[in-house]
Amino acid sequence: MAVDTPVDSFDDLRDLYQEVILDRGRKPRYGQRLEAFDATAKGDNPMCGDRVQVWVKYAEDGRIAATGFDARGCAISIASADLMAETVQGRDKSDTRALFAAFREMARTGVCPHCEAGLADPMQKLAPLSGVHDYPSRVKCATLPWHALIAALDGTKEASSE
Amino acid sequence: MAVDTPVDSFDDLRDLYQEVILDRGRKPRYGQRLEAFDATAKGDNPMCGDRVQVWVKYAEDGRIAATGFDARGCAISIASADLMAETVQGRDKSDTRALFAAFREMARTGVCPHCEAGLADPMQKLAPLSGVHDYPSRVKCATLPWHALIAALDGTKEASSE
Amino acid sequence: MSKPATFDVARIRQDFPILTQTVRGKPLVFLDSAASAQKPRVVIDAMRNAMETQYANIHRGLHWMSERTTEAYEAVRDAIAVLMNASDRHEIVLTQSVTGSLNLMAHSYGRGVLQPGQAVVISGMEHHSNIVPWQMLRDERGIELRVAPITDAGELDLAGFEALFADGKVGLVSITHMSNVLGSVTPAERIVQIAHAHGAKVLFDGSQAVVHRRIDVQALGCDFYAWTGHKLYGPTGIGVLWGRRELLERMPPFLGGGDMISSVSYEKSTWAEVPHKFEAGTPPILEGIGLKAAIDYVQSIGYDAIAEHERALVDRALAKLSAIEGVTIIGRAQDRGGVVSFTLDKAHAHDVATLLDRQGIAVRAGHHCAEPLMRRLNLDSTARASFGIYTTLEEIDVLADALTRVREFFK
Amino acid sequence: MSKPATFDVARIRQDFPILTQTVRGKPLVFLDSAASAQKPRVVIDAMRNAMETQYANIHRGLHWMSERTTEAYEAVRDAIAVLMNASDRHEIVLTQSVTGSLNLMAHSYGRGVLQPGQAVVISGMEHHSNIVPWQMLRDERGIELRVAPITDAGELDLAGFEALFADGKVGLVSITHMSNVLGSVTPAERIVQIAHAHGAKVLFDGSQAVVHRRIDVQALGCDFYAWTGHKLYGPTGIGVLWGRRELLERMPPFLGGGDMISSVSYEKSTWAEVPHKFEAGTPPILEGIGLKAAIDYVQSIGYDAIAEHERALVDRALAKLSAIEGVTIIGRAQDRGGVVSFTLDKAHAHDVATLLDRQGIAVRAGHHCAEPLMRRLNLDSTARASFGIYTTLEEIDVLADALTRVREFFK
Ligand SMILES: Cc1ncc(COP(=O)(O)O)c(C=O)c1O
Ligand SMILES: Cc1ncc(COP(=O)(O)O)c(C=O)c1O
Repeated sequence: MAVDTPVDSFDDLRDLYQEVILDRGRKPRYGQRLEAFDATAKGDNPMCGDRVQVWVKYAEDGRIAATGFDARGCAISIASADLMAETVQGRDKSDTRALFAAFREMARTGVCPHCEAGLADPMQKLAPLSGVHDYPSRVKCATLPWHALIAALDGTKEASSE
Repeated sequence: MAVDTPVDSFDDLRDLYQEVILDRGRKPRYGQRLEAFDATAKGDNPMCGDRVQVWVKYAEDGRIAATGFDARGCAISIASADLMAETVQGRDKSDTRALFAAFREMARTGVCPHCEAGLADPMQKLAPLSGVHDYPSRVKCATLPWHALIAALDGTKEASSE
Repeated sequence: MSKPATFDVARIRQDFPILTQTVRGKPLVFLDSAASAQKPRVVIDAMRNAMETQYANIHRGLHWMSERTTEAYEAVRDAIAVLMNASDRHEIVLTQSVTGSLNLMAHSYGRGVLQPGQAVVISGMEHHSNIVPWQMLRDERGIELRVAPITDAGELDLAGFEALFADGKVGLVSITHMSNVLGSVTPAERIVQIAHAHGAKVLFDGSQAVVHRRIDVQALGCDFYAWTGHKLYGPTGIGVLWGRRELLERMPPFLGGGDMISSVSYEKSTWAEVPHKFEAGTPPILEGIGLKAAIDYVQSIGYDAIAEHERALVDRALAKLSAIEGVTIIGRAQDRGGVVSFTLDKAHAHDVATLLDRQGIAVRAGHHCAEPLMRRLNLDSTARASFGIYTTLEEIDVLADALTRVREFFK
Repeated sequence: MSKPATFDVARIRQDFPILTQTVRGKPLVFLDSAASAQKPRVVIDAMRNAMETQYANIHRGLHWMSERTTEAYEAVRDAIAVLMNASDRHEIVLTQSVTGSLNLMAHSYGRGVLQPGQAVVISGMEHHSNIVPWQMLRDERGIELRVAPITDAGELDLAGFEALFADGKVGLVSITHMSNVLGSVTPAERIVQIAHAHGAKVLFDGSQAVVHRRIDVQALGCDFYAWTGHKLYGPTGIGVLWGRRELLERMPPFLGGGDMISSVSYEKSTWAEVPHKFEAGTPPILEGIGLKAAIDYVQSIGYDAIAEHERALVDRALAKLSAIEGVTIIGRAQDRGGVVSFTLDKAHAHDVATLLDRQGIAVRAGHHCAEPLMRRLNLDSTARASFGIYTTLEEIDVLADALTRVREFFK
């Protein structure tokens, strides 16, 4: 029953679910609680039942040394949490906030014309998630782990999807 | 501004408000409380604020000897009360109920195909009110005094428009 | 009175398909807009179009139809926020009608925030929808109901109003911004000043006012403002309540159900953020889409033009009707909108309405859901002509001529 | 399975303009009718026609437009009475939605007739709209809330249900007639027998049931029955509550305002007769006119044909979906309507819904406003395909094929 094309019979499904999302959604690399951590927060999207907890460990200079998470939710939210954990490593709080702002714009609009040049690299990594902009109710799946992370950085205990 | 025609410049208004209605509405002949009465009841149409009280005096044989009323309302309701007082005179209770049933049908439909032949005379008198059938919300104005009369005959104190 | 170049009533009339109808063989002269306004084609088309091309239940759907319908529906919240100059779209609560909005206030603010022993102030010219919910609150919760007096001209008696606050018990003023019977516009800024000076919040019933003038809730300084969609050229089945966010957040929910919760368990449920906390069940989706189109339409004409046109209509109506023997105008407020009540000496208001209808003219007659006001005026009923953006000066003349005929007919 | 000669789904599909739409380049396969159904042309036309040719506010108007609109609106009450086999049109109360109907019951019957210390019974598979209002009643009035258990197959556990009545405290059962998640139809006659044997009244939430089978309230023997217009191919913004007249008459009004009063003075207001006592404010006029057209449309097709068509759809869906590796059907009730929930082993329901949407197929995913049921089933969410009279067997096949692709994609 699957359509038989030479290249990729799932081309039509891949505009949102790129390989990296499927992969990270299935086997996240950062999907665990940190043994030792400095901050943690939960995120909750009551509309769809997605839930995530994020743990953060800082380096001595205040930069993020490590991030781990535990998520219950769809592939998008888990992949997003995983890519987030990877891209925020080594960033300080204000850098991380700037990155979230850029990511959020991309998730909502599909592009990020105002992205600072300095963010080109991490944004490249996060780009596979840009397809959510076409599915407005899924945008929150992608941003929920970020809300939890920012809450952790702020010392707040809980975040809710916007 | 009034249209100038030789016959009646108010022809268009007269399909409902025939001369007899204007006349009875303005100067009802039975529009007073009876000095001596055997029964009385009030009628109330909360939707439009019409209110009426009816008094009845019976003859020795149980027929209606006299009817009087006090009404606050439109020309239709006052004219209807007045024509009612006139046509029920000399009728017994069951006659009066039959007349009301016939009148109500005429008020609602404009005709009374099922009217008993015996009612031809009083129905002729009440016929000027048949025009209300074209104005559904005014039907209650015409039937309200009858509801009050029937309530009085039944020994009930109050009637409400159906 | 000159009209702004942008206001062309003949062109506007073309936007309302119903206005070409005849009634009892005469062209329809619709002077009952204060009861409910007619709908422009853009509203009809927006609703039809939604049902034909883009419809599904909203908010929780992940599929295309649901996403698009959610966007189309939620756009009305933005349009309303702009219309009323609310600073935050989350302050716009959508209800079934203004009656729904006022009952929400009486339940949620009245039972949830006000305390027994406090008082609510209404005025002597309220619609039943702004009387009965407060009466029910009074009888159930021991919250006093006070009625601000009005003058014989039909204006709020400001001294009498202020006197009601002397004992410091008033927690809320719920008052009309424009009378649906007299046309009187109440002095909203003064009302707010007085109430706030005494620590009371202010809710306006703006069902009539929003049709006739620009509402700026921030400039008014009020706390809540409610109105109803079908009078602003929108569909039935949708009403609006604007409230300051911090007040809405303090209020408990009113109706329970889908969409207003954050999570539900048998032991305990938690509520969604405002405004959704107050919006239980499938919302008026098609109605929101229709109301959005109505607001866009009104905005495209502009309140300045609307107000100027109405002033001309009211001036003409007052002049023409007063000149007819036996006609008494009810309500002589200085500041007024497009509603004119009157009585005729020789005929009951119902007979007047029916005889005008016979000539194709739709006016309302009765107590206009304002019985206490009728009692204050020593009347059983009035006839009422009310105007919309599509009403013409010529229609006022037709009314005056027809009324003259009615008076002759009853002479 | 043979179809009655009168049921031609291809012809029916022509009555629904939206069904020719494409989504993301694919033909729309709309399998989300349980959330809200699409609208046939007769509904769209009835509403458009009212706005274009015959509209005014109703009940108190004496003029032609108002009289005709009143007739058109009130006709829906007769149509509903016939649809449900109610013996008296005055037993039909019109609300904003079934959520409005259930809240009316929780306020008016719950606070006005039930007494603290009594209990209300719901089931383990209710929609939030039939949970939250009773929770609010419980927390405010000390009326106990009891939950009847369901079996693993998703049927009402009748023994567990009956046990709840042992102490004689139950005053009201408010229970779904068909689950919006599992499709299970509850044994209504047995429920009524048991409840009545213990002196309790019964209210059915028939929002789903009325779409799928003929409801006869006299045969069921229940006391109240509620449903919502937009799921029966009608517009949003209108709901129904049927109740036995003597019970409705005992209940105090809920919302206060215009149209629900007999007379108003500041001291005391008196209420209109049922059903108007419960209908405050301008009613959903256009919505009533639309719902009337929807009911006529459903009646013209007939519930026998509808039920038979749906049985075929459900049978095919259960067979096809069960055959897909990794798919689990949630809910295996014997008696069921056109709603099928399922999960996929390798993918979250939201991902499933999005990937189906990508192929033009609209299904719902989530907790379906039934969180406690999800908890009972140990699930966070399901995907749900639900059917209307316009759903075809081919669309079920398209769903099955697409789901197979999704499963391969996630493998
Ligand atoms: C069983 C059931 N009850 C109640 C509701 C609530 O209906 P509405 O949102 O129209 O009030 C629904 C639908 O969402 C339902 O399926
Ligand atoms: C001033 C005022 N308040 C309230 C209402 C009630 O509006 P609705 O019937 O739409 O709830 C009306 C109109 O009837 C009104 O004019």
